[in-house]
Amino acid sequence: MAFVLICFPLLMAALAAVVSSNRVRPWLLPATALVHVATTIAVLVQGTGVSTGVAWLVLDPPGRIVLLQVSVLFLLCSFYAVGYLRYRRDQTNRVFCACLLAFLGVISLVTWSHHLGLMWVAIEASTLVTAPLIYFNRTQRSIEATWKYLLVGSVGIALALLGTFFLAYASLHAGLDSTLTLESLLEHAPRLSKPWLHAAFVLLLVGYGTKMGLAPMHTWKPDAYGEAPGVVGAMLAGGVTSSAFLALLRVYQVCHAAGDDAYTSRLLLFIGLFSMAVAGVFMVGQRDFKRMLAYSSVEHMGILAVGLGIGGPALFGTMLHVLTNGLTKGVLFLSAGNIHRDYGSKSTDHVRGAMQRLPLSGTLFLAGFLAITGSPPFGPFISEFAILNGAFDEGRFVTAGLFLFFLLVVFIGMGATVLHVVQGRAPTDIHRTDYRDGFLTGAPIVVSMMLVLMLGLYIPPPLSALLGDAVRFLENQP
Amino acid sequence: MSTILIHLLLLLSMPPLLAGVINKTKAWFGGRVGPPLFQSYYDLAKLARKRMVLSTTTTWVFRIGPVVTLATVLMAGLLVPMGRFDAPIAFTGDLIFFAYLLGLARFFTTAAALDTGSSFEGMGAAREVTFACLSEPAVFFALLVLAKVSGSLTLTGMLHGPAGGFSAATAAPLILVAIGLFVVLLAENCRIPVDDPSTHLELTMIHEVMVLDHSGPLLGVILYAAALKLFIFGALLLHVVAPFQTGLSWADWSLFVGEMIALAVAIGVVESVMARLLMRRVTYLLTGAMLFCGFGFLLLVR
Amino acid sequence: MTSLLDALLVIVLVMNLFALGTSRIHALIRIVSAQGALLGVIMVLVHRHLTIPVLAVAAAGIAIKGFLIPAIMQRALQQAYVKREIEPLISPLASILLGAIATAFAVLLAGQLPLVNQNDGALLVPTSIATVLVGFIILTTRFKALTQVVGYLVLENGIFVFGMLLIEAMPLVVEMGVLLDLFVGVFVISIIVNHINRAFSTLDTRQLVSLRE
Amino acid sequence: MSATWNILAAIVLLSFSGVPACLMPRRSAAGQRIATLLMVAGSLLGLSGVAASLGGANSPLVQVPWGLPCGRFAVMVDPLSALFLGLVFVVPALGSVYGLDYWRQSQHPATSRRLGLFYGLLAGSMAMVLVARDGVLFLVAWEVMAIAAYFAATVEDDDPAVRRAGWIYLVATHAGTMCLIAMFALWRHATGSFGLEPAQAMPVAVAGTLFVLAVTGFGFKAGLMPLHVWLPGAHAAAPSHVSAVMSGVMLKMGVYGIMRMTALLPVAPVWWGGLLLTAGAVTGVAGIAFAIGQQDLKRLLAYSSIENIGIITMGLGLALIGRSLGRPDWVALGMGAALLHVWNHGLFKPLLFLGAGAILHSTHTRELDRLGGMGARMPVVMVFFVIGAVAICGLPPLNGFVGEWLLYLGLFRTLGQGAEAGFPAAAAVAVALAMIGAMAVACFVKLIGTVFLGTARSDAVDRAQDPPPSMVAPMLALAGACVFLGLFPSFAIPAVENATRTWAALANSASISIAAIAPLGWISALGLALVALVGIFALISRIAFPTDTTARAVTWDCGYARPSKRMQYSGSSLGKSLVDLFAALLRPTSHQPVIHGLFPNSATFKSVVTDTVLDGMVLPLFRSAGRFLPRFRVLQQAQVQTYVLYVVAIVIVLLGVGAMGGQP
Repeated sequence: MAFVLICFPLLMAALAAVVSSNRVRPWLLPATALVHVATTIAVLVQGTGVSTGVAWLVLDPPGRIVLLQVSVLFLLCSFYAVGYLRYRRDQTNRVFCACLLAFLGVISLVTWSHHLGLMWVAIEASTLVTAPLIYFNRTQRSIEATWKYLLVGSVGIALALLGTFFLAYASLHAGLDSTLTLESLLEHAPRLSKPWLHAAFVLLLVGYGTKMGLAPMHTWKPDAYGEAPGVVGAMLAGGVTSSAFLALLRVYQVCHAAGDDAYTSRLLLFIGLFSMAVAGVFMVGQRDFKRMLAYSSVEHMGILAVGLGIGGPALFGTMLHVLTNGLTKGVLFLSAGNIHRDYGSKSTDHVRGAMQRLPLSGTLFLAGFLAITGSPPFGPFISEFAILNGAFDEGRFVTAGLFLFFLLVVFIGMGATVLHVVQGRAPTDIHRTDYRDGFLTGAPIVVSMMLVLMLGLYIPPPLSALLGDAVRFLENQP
Repeated sequence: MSTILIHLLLLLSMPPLLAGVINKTKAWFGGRVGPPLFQSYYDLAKLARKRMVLSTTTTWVFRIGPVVTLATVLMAGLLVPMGRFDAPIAFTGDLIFFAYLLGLARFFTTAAALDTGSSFEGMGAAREVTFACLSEPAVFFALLVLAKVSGSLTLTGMLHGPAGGFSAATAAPLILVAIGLFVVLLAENCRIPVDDPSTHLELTMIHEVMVLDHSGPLLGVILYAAALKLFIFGALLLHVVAPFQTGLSWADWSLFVGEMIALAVAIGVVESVMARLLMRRVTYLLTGAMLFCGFGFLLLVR
Repeated sequence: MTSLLDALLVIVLVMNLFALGTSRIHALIRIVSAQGALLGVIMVLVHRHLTIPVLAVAAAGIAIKGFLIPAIMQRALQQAYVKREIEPLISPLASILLGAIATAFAVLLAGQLPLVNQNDGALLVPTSIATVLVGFIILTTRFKALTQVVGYLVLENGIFVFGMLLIEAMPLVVEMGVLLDLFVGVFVISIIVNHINRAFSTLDTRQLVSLRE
Repeated sequence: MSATWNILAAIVLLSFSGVPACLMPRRSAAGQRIATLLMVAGSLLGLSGVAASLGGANSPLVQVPWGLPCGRFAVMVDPLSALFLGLVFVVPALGSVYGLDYWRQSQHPATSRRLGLFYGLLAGSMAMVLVARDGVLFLVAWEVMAIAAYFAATVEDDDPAVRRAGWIYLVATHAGTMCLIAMFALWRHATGSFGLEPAQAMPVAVAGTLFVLAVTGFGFKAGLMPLHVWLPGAHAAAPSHVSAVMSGVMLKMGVYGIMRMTALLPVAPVWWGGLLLTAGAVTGVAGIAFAIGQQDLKRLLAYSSIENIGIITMGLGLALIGRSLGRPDWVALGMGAALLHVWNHGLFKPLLFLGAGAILHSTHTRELDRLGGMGARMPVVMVFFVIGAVAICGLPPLNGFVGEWLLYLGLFRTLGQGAEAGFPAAAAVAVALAMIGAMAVACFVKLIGTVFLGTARSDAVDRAQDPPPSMVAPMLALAGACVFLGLFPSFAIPAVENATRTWAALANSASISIAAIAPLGWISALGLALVALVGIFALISRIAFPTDTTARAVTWDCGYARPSKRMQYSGSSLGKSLVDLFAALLRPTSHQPVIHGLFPNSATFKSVVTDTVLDGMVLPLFRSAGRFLPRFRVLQQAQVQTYVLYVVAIVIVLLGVGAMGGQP
């Protein structure tokens, strides 16, 4: 199973690198995605009994959730990519497809790895394979974006490595032989040396927070999301962030086992609320709607951090939010990509009346906005509301108040831009490109929107069971 | 039964007389002979015989205005007790019905005025509704005071006051209320110092200017309704300022008539000794009335 | 043995200061490659009982840090016609001072930290922290893209030093993965550097400011 | 049981009534007809359920397992919800009939289907809000309602003004939703579940917080001052039948929310009722004062809706005080007045909006000072409009009076008669109510006079004529209801009493009876007598002086040589004296012309009354925020060195934050 999930995409990536036809190559994406989703579902159905021989390749409930989310999102994006690349005949998509497939492979590795060093390797690898994707457009701006993505990301991830070493050192300090497998860390957690554990947590929070895009390590995010194609943006915002959050979950779990909840929650709440505030501030008057989406992603990483910081009763909502946020981000980025392609601009100076020009994409963009800002009856509402209830249960009323306030600020900042984009009469001076909403570029977004809506009205029992398992697992209950 | 008959009789017949009395008083002050006491009756009779001319711009609103006014004022008259006698109609909350009947009258009078499309009548309508916004609160403060002291929610009950008449403790509020009500009476019935019924300079008038275009019987109806309104307000005020009674039915009726005429004289005196206020001062006057009644209420419930 | 180790670590620290002092990128790359190679040697010294993993990792480290990466960067450097880091944010002298302060701070801090088995690798932790800080200094005060890559490498070296303490925590595969990531990372970055050079005809990152709020 | 199921079925029908049209070609009228048919059918079905549950017995709680971590699908219909449901099932259906010609598919191919879709969704979600018995379900229905209303109101988003109004609405309603989210989360925290069943015991502080959150959150929707900012713009921007539904029904959802929460909360300190009474008085007076200042037909109506919400709130406040002090009579009168006025306003305000729509439809202008003399051109609409105006002024013999009369009775009773203690502070509110009444008369006389009476002020009205039957019929129905409820109020009382009993969790709530305190028989009798009297007099004058034979002449022009239609008293001049009276509140801005010389050139005078809260406070605040916040962008100036520095900085900061907590 693990082999299929991890290596199959990598093999397909290699295949994509050798396939010569620019027209056939994109179809490798859906093919791989279908196999991957099928395997994922098989794994999930098979339940807990999945384990490889290796101690550090285990698929635990949080891993399942992220795996499921990434796999589904990738499936949708893969079909979209086929439709998208049809409009990009101008240049070869060899690197694009290969990297996208490799990306799927390494993310799957992240979800499986129970060895923090291995996990670090996988996440760093995911950074490296996504860099060429951001660079796909070959423009000066995309070079700049890629450069910043690589540099800031590498520095952050380097800190994560240092943090990982600190963690190992903490165990070494406890008189054990140093280890980095999750099981043994959890087992010996109470004996770990506190100072090293705390330092490790800070470094890992910053390091993986850089990959998640928590403020103030988010600086690469608007550039990368703004310059990358929509489908890449979707995978970054729905895949990379989730996997980095999974890594953070591991660390949180160790600290929780070590009884350091007070410490971790203080830091997580601080950085989470800070991220929400920064997102709100930078959204006000944002004229580039793809950068705006990047800030929305920052905000939601903040929400995840807050949920984790509240812990306990909020964990369910947090895990659910990983799913809902990932899917909704897919809707937003893909539809925004369509609008961008049609208008040839992503600035509200030129883009108006998208609902007239692109009834489907425009409507989906608007719906996605309502969903991501936590309006019922969409999925994110349920998850954010669950997090809020958790905050109340924990008696963190101030946090809850700030949480709601920032949500409102973000709603105002984001809404002004989104409505400006979709409403009104389309400008006549901007000539249309050849883009039209097609099946391949439309259907995936619709499906993903349907999923978001479903998660807001009905959560399938197996899924909620899985979420429950994840919460129990995170709280180290058998 | 007889009470009701006399009530109706007085209600229908007496009002024009008041106008006559007022004019006589003013004439006397002016050292003139003045029109005969019953001049108003003659005018009404003459108007009833005349043809009427309608403005080309008007609709049915213009014709329904005076009619509604008359109907409402008549009905209001049935709610107000005269002297110590109960009103023909009395039920809990009739005081509000009374106030809103007059509101209905105002609605249609002003609407009819606007129907002519003349700027002067619009002016009058605007003033009418504006001043009402100040006199209305005054009236309700007064009603609150009366309701509190009498402990009743019917006009009859609260105007007759508690069984033993108004106690001394309630004197101060009642005096304030009486002053306020008197001002409201002057304003509502368009007397000096608020309005000058005898002038013919349209710019300075309220009520007269609203009815410029009504002619013949409609005008008669309007004048009669106006007189009725004055009569009703007078009857209402008299309870506060002169709650006297002898116990003998005939004596009380004549007492009431006498008081009424005295009130008319008083109004005449006021009109003779005072000048019309500037229009914008009227708001101050009415605000004053409102404050009087409000203080009365405050004194009572503190 | 330990004295030798300490001596080597001191050399590493000195190399940091050299890296801060020189303004010629060519020399900078040399220094870093030498540092990388030296770390490979230190790795062997740290672990007296030599096991296969240690040797493998050390060899790989020397190969990648000492030869491959410098080669890549030299190529990038030849394509870009820049020889020296003009006008850094702070002058070389100032950065040397800063580096010295950082090193001193690291040593003092390490003195405060609860360390295990003080006897061997007494200098390991301070060296690692100092090197990380120096890496950050280079990253934040130099403007040429290649120089920043060097800064990143110095940072990486510092972490690598710390990693030596925990060889048994990191299985061979993982250790190799780390090195591989480093190599690929530098490779990709160099490609981007090339593109920057081609697109902007300069390596000065101060030109890369079109993406801003 | 069946009642609930009927209503649920009705909700489904209403919500999806617009869907078939979306599957049909843009210009075919069939879709719109189907939508209307579904609306009417669903409403009838729903009304059958309402009629069954108005009787007093609560229909059982229907629960359907719902796959959500929080909340269940739990619905129940009690007399309180039934009363509001009635409104939901009457007004939107009439509105959709009206829309057949007002927003004909063939004339609005681009927007009509979208409008139909969200119109139905709006109606359905409102009904859902009323039956929901679970916090999360309530929130979902609530937000669907808000969003649907947004899309229904902004169908004409080509127009910047519409977009602006819609945006303000969206922000306001979202702010309200945030308060409600906080409220329900706190509710669950306090009671342990989202279920909306009466809570047993609760700390007073928590209950107070819940109450304040409810008043704020629902106040945004209901339009309590100063949370009303979105209301005038949105109502002016929306298509008229949507305005009718928003003003007539959707605002009442806010009222319902406050009623429901106050009914569920166990404790009720006196200050709650006091707060509502004050808020109601302020809202009422300020609302009608702003209404007088308006020059836009629909904005004026919207402000008068705010005033009526104020009256309703007063009633609710009185009832709350009564509940706190254990006075069933105050509860009966206050709640009775509030509920009755909910219905009354739900009848005559849509009537007025539909009338305004008819005018807008035929003249394409909402400016009072461009209208005039419509009475001659649209006599039928004028009749309905006058009925609506008289009713909304609370004048007998129409329904508006009954509600206010009950409220007056209740307020007067707080004087405390004889032995029983009183609460005279509340009684003083009666004066505010009186003022509101007088100002309403001024406002609507101005409206009628400017729009229907006099002569035309512009050529906009030239082609105006009475609308087709499909637009007249709904107005007829509403006007008829107004007259009927005005003349036979006792017909509605039992339902109101039941609703009041469900609301008042008093021990002696069985003793609540409005009929016992308020002699409604007299009201009907005198109302009928008044109608008869007017009828007789009118008949006499009609017979004595038939209109056709009576002489005609121009209006007496006071000797002016050439009076022109522009010389009429305009709407602004009619309102001016009152606007000046309230200048401190309204802050009218007027532009005075300077006239000099013997023969001055034409000069213009113009005076505007903007919304003090919105244009005076909220928008400036937002603008300054919009200027201030972007200053932070200097933090992101594309220098990658700076970005790396941020990473270092945050590590240090986090270490500091971590150390602050005084870890062992």
